[in-house]
Amino acid sequence: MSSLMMMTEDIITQHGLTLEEYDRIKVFLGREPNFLELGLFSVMWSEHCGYKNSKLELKKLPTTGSGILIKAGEENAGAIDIGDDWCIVFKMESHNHPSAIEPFQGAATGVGGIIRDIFTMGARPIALMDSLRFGRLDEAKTRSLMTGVVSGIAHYGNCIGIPTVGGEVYFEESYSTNPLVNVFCLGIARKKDLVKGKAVGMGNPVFYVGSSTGRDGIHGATFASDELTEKSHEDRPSVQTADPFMEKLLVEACLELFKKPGCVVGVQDMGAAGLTCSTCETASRGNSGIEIDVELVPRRETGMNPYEIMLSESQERMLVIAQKGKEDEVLKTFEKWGLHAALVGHVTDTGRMVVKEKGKVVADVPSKALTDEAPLYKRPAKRPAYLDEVNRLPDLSPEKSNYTNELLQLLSEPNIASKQWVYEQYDHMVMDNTVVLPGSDAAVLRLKEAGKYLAMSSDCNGRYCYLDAYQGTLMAVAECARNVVISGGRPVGLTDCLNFGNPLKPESFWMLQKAIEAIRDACLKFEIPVTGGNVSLYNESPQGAIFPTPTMGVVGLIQKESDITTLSFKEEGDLIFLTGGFGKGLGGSEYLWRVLDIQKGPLPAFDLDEEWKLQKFILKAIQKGWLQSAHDTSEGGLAVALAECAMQGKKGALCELKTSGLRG
Amino acid sequence: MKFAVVVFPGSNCDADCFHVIKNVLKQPVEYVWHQESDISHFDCVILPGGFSYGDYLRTGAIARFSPVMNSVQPFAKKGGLVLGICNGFQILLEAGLLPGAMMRNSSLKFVCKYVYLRPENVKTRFTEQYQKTEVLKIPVAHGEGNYFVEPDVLKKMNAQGQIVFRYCDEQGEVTRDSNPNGSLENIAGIINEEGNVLGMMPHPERASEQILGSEDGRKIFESIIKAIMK
Amino acid sequence: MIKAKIEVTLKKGVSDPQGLTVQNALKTLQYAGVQDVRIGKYVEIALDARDEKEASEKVKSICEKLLVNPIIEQYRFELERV
Amino acid sequence: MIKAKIEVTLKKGVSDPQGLTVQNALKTLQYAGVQDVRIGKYVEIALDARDEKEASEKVKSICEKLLVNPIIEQYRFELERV
Repeated sequence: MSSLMMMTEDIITQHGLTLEEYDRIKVFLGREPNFLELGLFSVMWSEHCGYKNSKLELKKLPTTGSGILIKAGEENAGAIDIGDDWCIVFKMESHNHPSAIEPFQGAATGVGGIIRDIFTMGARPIALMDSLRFGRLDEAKTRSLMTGVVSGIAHYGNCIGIPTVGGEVYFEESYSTNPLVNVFCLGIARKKDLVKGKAVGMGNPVFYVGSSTGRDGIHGATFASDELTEKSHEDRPSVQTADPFMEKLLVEACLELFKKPGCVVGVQDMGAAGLTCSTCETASRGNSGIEIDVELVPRRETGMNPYEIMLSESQERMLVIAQKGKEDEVLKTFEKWGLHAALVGHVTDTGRMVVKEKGKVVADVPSKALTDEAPLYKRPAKRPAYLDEVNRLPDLSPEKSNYTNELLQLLSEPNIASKQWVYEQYDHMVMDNTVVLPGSDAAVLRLKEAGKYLAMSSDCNGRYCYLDAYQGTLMAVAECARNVVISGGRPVGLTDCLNFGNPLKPESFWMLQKAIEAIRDACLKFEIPVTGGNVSLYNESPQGAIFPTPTMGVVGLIQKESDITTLSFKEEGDLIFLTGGFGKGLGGSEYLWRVLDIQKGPLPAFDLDEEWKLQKFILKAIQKGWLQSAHDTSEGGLAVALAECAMQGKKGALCELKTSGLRG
Repeated sequence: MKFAVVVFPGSNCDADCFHVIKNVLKQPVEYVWHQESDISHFDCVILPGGFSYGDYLRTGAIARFSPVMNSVQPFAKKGGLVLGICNGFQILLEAGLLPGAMMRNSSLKFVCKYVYLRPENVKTRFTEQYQKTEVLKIPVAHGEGNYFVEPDVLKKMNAQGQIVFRYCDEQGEVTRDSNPNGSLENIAGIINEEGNVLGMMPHPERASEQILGSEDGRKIFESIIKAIMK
Repeated sequence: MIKAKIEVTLKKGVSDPQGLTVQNALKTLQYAGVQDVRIGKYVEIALDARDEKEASEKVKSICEKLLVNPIIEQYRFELERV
Repeated sequence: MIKAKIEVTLKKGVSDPQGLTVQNALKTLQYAGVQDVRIGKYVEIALDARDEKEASEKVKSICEKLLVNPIIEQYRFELERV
């Protein structure tokens, strides 16, 4: 694969680049790119790193707000001020395609990746959540996929000692061959300890720390942009294995090093597109240049060429730019933790990313071309035709039903039943911060040193978005924010994971567009800034696109310990209030689907203003000490909500409904 | 009076133990890095939970060779108190400071939940604060807590009161269902013959503050403090 | 009765964190000359089969269907008449 | 260079839930005639040694010091010249 190889159209398209994109590369370089340079552009301009099909839409999201310290897109993750010089850093990422191929390692490496995004900012990771979607539970394939994914997440989170405190699990036919594994991580730091991912300071040394490089995951980044066709089983070896023990050493060593004044100038984790992404992004953010020699990169296999080394996605690796003169301090800290830090290059002021092999230049590319010039496309959008048909509800003749049996059936439906089997495999108590354990509406953590309390939740109903992408997404943001509010928290930030189909299909792109507009409208209404997130497109399989699934992650700040509220009924004689009125229709409901076998809308009417008033009212009621408990109605509606409150509190409930019901 | 919390590469619950002793029990405590060997100036050494060396090969199999473990043996011989929690218990077993071995949970799955324990021997320096009839609610979080020991050694341990905690139900009955990992005779914690080295799988440092759901684990630390103050 | 002794190991190129950690431990325990350590699964299956050929086919199928994750693992086995 | 192929298995009398689970899974997958399944560790070590004798002593020591927990495990190994 020397640079002399003839550049053919075939090689270009194999790299996921169009001919027009190839021409733009030639303009940036002023010449034909060699094979390695083509590889660099292919991963940096891929959907996964370049967001070329979604960036124009993502610009609509509100990313500013009073508490924002670091805006979405500026660094690996957004940072929010929570007062008294403390801040929180959080983000959500997807690892859908690797988990479809190798569930255990795919899910485990997903957890490892999102954790690195957090501690690379100088924040101590203190909480994980995982949002999972599988096919039907009565299929053997789904059960083995789920067992692999859950044990992979458990393996990583438990070994590295970060509690998995919340999340959700859904089972829908549409995810059967394309499961969704979205993982959220939150870290905490003093504002002064935040570290930027910048390569600055002429001549500053660039260190490579962590696992040595292998051939795993090459084209991992572009892999995420291909649809999962039958062929995808051939490109299997592109899945990497996870080493949570190595990452635990990296977390402790890095956080120890960042506290030493003047040692570290910038740091970046090696995620998708590994060494390529970390070098050009730090150079681009620092408005500087960077030069590395692949010969100095520790490797696990013999005979690796520069192309493989620069594109490898081996896990648990970091790029650390140190202050010149502090090299020994850096090496000493890493050695204490049994880690080897290799000097692989230095910072320059050329604004270019230069890759050498034994001193000979093998790639020379302007770093901003890689990071900021990924082509952005305005794709055609077209409202899917199926929407009319699925939003016409047949008349539900009010025949006599046995409501008790139907409620029991709903309570045993996988989407509603307890997820204890899942979260009991996760250590959700390590770090002694988990005040509200999994199984409530939101996880609540205490921050011992900062003397504060956080609530966090992750939510999305994919079927709602399938039936109505705009309103379904509004309801996803509302439900996620509501789960934080009814736990006593005021939402301070939102991250998301947009799992959608092939953006080149106008119908899929229309749904992505509507969902992003809905996130914008809901976040503006609820005054919640978006701190960053992830887009995962091409979630399709031979059966067609998955449910459009914009997973939300919301974090809230709880004023005082007594505001912490859970959903269980507390004392006999307490009064039960239903706020926000009865549901306005059965469209898209779990009842309609599981009991009456109808998967149709229209979705019940939803009013953003009403929701915003309701949330403000509930939070005030909690802060005034009026409420013993609070729970929101979601899948299964009012009946299931009441049952859940009673079961968790080991209590009963006596209710009288003065309404004619929703079928009339 | 001073506690030591040992930190191995991969320990996770070191900070939790440190927090409980320093902030909840207000006692002097220091971290001890696994490569240090002088621990003579401590009264009680805690080996915390976690995944030392990633639990690779066998839980605790590599940590037992850390320099600090070479000092724990003589420290225990001279009567110093040693408390091994979860991974710390596994390290004590691998180091031969306690009899028996840990195997994979019979469910083959990691389990993290509250369980109930019965203090079988309330005369040890770790359990003096408990009543014999108490039922303790303390969480477990492990994948390999399935305790095994040869039958003859087990007989001797029972006879000498070396079985300190057993898993039980809410009423204090030792039942199969209340056993989270398949451990022999529901054993959850044991002590050496000299009575100064205790290993237990449940995490008392996670049940020392009511805000986290239970305070039942606190009396273990309080018993240690009382024993040392004597 | 035939005993199958099956060795399931990680494919070359797949990183083996466990093997690496044990290798480092052996270094600290002063074992010189250890070049590489790889850790996998060892499975012993005692099964009834008319002859070695039938046993071999059965074990091959068991490995491919259940014991081995073809994405990152490979296997070898020997048969022993018991 | 010599390659040691080490099999670490649970002693008789020690329960093997993993082996039991695999055995049950094989039954549900209709594999007839499976009498017993035992699962252990397979460790491959590549090491420099003057001769088989020295290699064998080194491997024996490695097993007894680190790889094997004598209370619940036993081991066998073979050496191969590579």
